[in-house]
Amino acid sequence: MGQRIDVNHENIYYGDFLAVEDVNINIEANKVTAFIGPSGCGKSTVLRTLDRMHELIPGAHVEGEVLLEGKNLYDKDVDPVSVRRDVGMVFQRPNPFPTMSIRENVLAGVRLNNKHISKSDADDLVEWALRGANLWNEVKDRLDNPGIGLSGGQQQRLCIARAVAVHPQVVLMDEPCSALDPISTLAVEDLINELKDDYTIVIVTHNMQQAARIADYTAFFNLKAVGQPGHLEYFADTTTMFNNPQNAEAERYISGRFG
Amino acid sequence: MGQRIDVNHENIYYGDFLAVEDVNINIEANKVTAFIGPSGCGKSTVLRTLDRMHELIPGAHVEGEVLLEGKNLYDKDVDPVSVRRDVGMVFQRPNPFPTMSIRENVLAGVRLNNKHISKSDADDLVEWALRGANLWNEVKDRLDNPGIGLSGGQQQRLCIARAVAVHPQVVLMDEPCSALDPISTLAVEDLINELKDDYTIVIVTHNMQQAARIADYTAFFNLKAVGQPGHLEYFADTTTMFNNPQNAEAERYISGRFG
Amino acid sequence: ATVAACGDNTASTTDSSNESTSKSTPISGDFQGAGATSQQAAVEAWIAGFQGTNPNAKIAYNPTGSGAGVTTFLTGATAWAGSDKALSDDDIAKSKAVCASGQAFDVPVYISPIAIVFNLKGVSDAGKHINLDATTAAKIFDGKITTWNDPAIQDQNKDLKLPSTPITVVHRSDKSGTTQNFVSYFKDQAPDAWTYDLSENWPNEVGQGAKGTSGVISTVKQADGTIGYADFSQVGDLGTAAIKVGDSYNEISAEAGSKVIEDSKLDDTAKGENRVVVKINHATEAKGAYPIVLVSYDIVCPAYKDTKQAEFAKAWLTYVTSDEGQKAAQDAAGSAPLPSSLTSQISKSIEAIKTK
Amino acid sequence: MSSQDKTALAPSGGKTADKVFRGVAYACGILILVVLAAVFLFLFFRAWPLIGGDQKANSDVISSFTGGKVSNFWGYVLPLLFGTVLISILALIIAFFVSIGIALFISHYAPKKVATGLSYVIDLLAAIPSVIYGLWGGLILVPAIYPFWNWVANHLGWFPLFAGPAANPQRTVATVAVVLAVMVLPIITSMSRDIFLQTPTLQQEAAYGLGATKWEMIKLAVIPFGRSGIVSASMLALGRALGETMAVLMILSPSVTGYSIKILQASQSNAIASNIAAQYPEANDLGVSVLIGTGLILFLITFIVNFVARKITEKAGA
Amino acid sequence: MAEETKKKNLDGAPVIDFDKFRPTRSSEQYRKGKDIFMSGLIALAFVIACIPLVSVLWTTIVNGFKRLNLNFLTYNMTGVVGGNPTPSGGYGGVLHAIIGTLEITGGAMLISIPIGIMCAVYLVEYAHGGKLAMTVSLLVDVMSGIPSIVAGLFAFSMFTIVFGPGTINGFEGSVALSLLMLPTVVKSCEEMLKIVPNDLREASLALGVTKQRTITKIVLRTALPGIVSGCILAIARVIGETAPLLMTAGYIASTNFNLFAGQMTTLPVYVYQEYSKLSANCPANATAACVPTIPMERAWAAALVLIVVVLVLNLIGRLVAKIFAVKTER
Ligand SMILES: Nc1ncnc2c1ncn2[C@@H]1O[C@H](COP(=O)(O)OP(=O)(O)OP(=O)(O)O)[C@@H](O)[C@H]1O
Ligand SMILES: Nc1ncnc2c1ncn2[C@@H]1O[C@H](COP(=O)(O)OP(=O)(O)OP(=O)(O)O)[C@@H](O)[C@H]1O
Ligand SMILES: [Mg+2]
Ligand SMILES: [Mg+2]
Ligand SMILES: O=P([O-])([O-])[O-]
Repeated sequence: MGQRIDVNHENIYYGDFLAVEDVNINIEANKVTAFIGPSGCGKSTVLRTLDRMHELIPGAHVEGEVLLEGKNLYDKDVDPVSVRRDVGMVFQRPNPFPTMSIRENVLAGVRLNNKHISKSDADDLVEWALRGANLWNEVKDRLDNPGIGLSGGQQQRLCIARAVAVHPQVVLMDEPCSALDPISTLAVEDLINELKDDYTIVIVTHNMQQAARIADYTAFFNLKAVGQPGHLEYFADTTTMFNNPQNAEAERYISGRFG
Repeated sequence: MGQRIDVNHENIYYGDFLAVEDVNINIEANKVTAFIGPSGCGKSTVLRTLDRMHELIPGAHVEGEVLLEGKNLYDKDVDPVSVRRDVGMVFQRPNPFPTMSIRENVLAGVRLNNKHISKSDADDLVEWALRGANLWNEVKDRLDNPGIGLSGGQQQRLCIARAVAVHPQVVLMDEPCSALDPISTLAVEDLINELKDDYTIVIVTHNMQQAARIADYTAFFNLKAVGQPGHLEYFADTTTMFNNPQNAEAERYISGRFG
Repeated sequence: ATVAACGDNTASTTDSSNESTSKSTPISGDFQGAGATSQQAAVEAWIAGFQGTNPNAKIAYNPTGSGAGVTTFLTGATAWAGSDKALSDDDIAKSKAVCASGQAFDVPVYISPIAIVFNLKGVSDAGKHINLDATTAAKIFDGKITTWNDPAIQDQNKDLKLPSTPITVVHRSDKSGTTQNFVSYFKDQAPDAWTYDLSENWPNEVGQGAKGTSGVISTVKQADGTIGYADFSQVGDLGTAAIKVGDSYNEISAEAGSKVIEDSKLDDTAKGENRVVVKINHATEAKGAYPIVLVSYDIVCPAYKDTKQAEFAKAWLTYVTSDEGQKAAQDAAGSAPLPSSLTSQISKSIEAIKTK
Repeated sequence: MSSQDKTALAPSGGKTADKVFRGVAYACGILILVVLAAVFLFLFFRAWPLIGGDQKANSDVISSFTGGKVSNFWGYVLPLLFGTVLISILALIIAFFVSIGIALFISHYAPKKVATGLSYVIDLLAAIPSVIYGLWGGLILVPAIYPFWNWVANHLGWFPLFAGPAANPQRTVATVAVVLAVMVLPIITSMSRDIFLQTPTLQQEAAYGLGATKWEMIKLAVIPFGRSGIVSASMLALGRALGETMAVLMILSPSVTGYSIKILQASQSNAIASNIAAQYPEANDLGVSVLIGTGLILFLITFIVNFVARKITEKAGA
Repeated sequence: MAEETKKKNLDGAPVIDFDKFRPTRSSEQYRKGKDIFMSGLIALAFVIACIPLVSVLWTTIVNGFKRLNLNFLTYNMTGVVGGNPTPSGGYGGVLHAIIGTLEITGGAMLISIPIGIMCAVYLVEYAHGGKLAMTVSLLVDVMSGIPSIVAGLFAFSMFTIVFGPGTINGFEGSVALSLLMLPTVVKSCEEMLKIVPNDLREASLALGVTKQRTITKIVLRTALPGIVSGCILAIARVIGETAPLLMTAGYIASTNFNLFAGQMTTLPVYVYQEYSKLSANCPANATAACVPTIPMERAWAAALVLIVVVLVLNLIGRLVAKIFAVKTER
């Protein structure tokens, strides 16, 4: 079962720069929640605070709470490492480990906890994850080739396979399909649909059709002006968001739809 | 006026690997031609041979002809540098020059070629290019800040501004919008529409709606199987391609449309 | 017209009077020498003294080592060479190509006693000497005697209470004239205990080697029970050995070193005109003589292609071997003065340098 | 917009500059070959009397170097070579792990300000001349380290490398190796730090995103990325250790000849470079030839070491 | 349609029991422990390394300060006899050695940095791993192993042959040092050029910029801070060389400004020579101003000066690197 996330009064800073202001959002378990909004409004920034990945950027810090199934991720006794194990992430740009084979890339996360998994378990897991990312047929004959030998689209699918292979509770995706072709995108969207039976999914996308297609809820972020902090403008279930938004900005943004 | 490109019997190799086979295509002057097709089919590869950028990859080579207004780009006496001055390129990943400010990035093409332009001409050029890329309002107050300080979407728009600032005859774009939000994408599409009055545009896109919206002609590349060379499956004007394709593969690909 | 050179300490500081030996016309120009490190401190004093009367002479001495000094001299790049050993026949032959006429010759300019230094708790730090005869010393340096309270040592030092501390021999690790002069004493005086060929390299693997006199001294200082050998001027507060000469044990001093040279003959195997090569009489029984000494030579040509060089060489040697020069060296380097028995020989050779 | 009236594919300016630049670059590449050939030929030419000269004179000279123990060239040079390699490898082993640790400390553990300060200190230390390390090693470290080595000799003496009794003063291979390790440490550290800092953020995020701890992230992303850099830094360091002259000269109590791995005892080993420095000033012409012959051997050994290292790097890269 | 694809997608995929891969308490404990342990080790490595490094610096500073004063910096060693003071009240100085060090190292820089950078440019930008390039870069590795003393012999013999026997001057030292510097410059520049993202080259070339301008204005410019620090490392590698300079540049007590004629003393050679003197003689009748330990004191003071010179060079390098740094902050 996936877990729910509640974000309360979250402010996010890069050093002194307040990048995102007062975010309050309830992300339902076993649903897909999409973040949309113009470039620079802080979608990626908010997403990264959900598994404390922003902490890797020197100076970045958060005020407020992020509750994962009621437990604040930012409590003193919480280990960011275990947060990130439960909350997986797929990035905008494909980032396979360059020295590893395709197979090793998929297994990288699992190996952290299980040094010695049997060859057959490993084989099964690799196949399962790669099929899920619609990559199996393309790479099954060259699992031992390096991961970076693949084309961009293939690489991104490999990264998705790698993320789901550790079977997290929540999966965060930052524009996972922006480097994918339609067929791969379709496969990934199907995978997302399938995964939500077990996990909670949060996805940043520029593609509103994609949001409309796969998300149960949609959060629209906005930005008053450049240099101003971004904020959560409007949050609603996807049907409402796209058919009958109760927010003028959101309506304006969505009606300019074309992608 | 833009110039036309004719590709005749082009085979493209990476070392011994035949990546793309026997491409024949006529790209009309002052039109937008879109390349679509599944990941790995060779769209980027073909695109890069149109301004000899593939030559930067050791071992990559081309057989066949690419005629720019009748003159073969691969003739012995042709300097790849002048080819690239006439045929501009925008890449998939934003790549502003990290040592340069926003302003210098836009002027890079002019300045690096050792052309001297007056400050006011330069200012005009910067404004014109940045407006065209829908970035002017966001950056006009910080033109002297470094280009890589911008968000991903802003960076890509800066790169587009940089490419058009040298006034090429042909502009090649490899998924230029894949990192852009809808509003920026719209602005870029408008820019493309505007540019085609003067230039020939070739664009690789994963987004079929985008192709349908902006392209006059569409080329569908395909790939029989992984490891096999890609090839140009079907080339038609965009209306035909999307409404009444005369090719089964293309139809199958396009009817799976969803993006 | 001389421009005050950058950073020079005004050279005319030697308190010596200017009336002596030097010629009426002062020497001027650039002159270079190279060779033995042992002479370095003395040469510094000589340069300062020489420039006192010849302020326009710029002299540089590069203490590269005797071998390199001679090699350089034989290329004609230097006016003179300093060397801890006399020229070989081969070198003499080669010198014909460099000298305007005749062949190079060597004269002794610097005599320095070589001390046996040691560091032993309760002895050296109490300022006491030990007495050694040639055979015992040779055995110590050959690793045959390994503790300080060995009867062979104890018997000669009845008034000292020697501990059982193991002896650590410290010797030069580089090729060295000091080494050769040191072991030649053993070879002459304790041939049974010291069977090695004469060489500038330390011949056995006993104890520890250290680079240069400075290396030997600092190594000896670093541990209890060490014994080594070094130029007298570098001894500092380390203990030194008194050496058995005849029936008495003579302590080291500059004058004691001079005495053995006084009691030595010229080496008649040294073939070539004008050469003054000392065959050290290690077997001397002269009263108060200290027999382990190093004799270092200056090597010059009897005629130079450039007369300026010849004038310089002549003036230089004249000054260096004069009482004044020897006194300067004694002050600066603690060396022993040239005995009067040699001076007439030396002046005769110097006179042979043609300056016309 | 201004009208475009340039002709297609007009020959571009700067073509000559392009050609000249390219030519200069090629020339500089080839110059490396020329210089190296010149060095090699010179060494060979100067060492020639060893092969083509009077063999009797050769063995006399070598005998004079070794007090008559050895009179042929190989008998002279091979123990030297053994000592050189022994010292350098010990130094590299000591320095390697410590350096990587410091590099990681700077790149991934220390707060940014501390890291900047530290890198600065490390860069500075890389520049401390060997003669100062020689002074420090010979005068400060040798007496200071004796109790430690003595302890090692007493407790680990069963291990052949540490066979006692520990020499006092400790002018031994072990002490020299420590000094050389200190000397090469900044080289490895600063090069690997630079590489570690270049690890793409994307790779590091990928590892963290999978729930890796910091150390696991380093193993997954930083080390693989930096591997070839680490190897080449180590080679640079090994090269420096193999060729180090002054520090060894000023600290080590050398042997005349012979092989030994007793690193805590004095006069057991000698190194080629410091031996040249010790013997050169007093050597005659033929003696210099012998010494240059040993230099040639050192040259060849660095060639082999670097060649092997290259192959390792290439394999890792593939 | 979607249903179909979905089925096809995981069709035949093995069923995975993910509980098997769940982290157990002990494995988590182990990993956490290992992380802490490794952090500890890394910090320890740092501490261990600090001991000798601090000791070297401390020793040099403490011993060096004793004689480091203006007099020491503004006089050379002419007219210094034994442990006696000079007329200016000092005990000789290092002015000539500072000048020699700067000139000789400067000469070596002028030779090796342009060649080194161009060689790196050749290797990274032009050669594309061809046979010649492989050989060149292999030989650069080999060259970095040339013992400094052999470099000295090489320069010595070259000058002997070209300019006649016994030639000794500062430039000869520069040549020897440049041989040692060159591989360091090439290797560090090569690393730095390799790190410049290919994206940037493509972006520039696609603007119709010639390769030469792309390299000089984009690639070298982007890599500049790295190149500067690489060159500083290379200078640092040679500024302290002693052995090769003993035979090529020689040793002289007076100041020589002419790099191309006459012997020149450098700081490391000065340190070594003073160390070799160890102590000066003070005859029995000497005044109290005669200091027998003066040579070692001068050696330490000169060592400190050498470190300070290096420090200043470093500062300059850093400043340059900072001015040209790739600005990443907004
Ligand atoms: N590492 C950083 N340091 C400082 N500021 C940053 C950093 N990353 C992002 N920002 C700033 O924070 C704000 C939000 O950026 P963010 O990347 O979250 O936007 P986004 O909505 O994901 O945009 P895009 O759609 O372009 O990815 C922007 O103003 C951006 O410039
Ligand atoms: N540098 C390269 N070296 C070797 N093979 C390459 C290289 N770049 C691409 N290829 C191969 O050439 C084929 C075509 O790749 P290309 O990148 O042109 O596809 P694409 O259609 O642009 O894919 P995408 O939509 O993922 O960008 C693929 O099989 C790819 O693996
Ligand atoms: Mg984003
Ligand atoms: Mg592509
Ligand atoms: O003067 P030395 O030959 O003993 O160095």
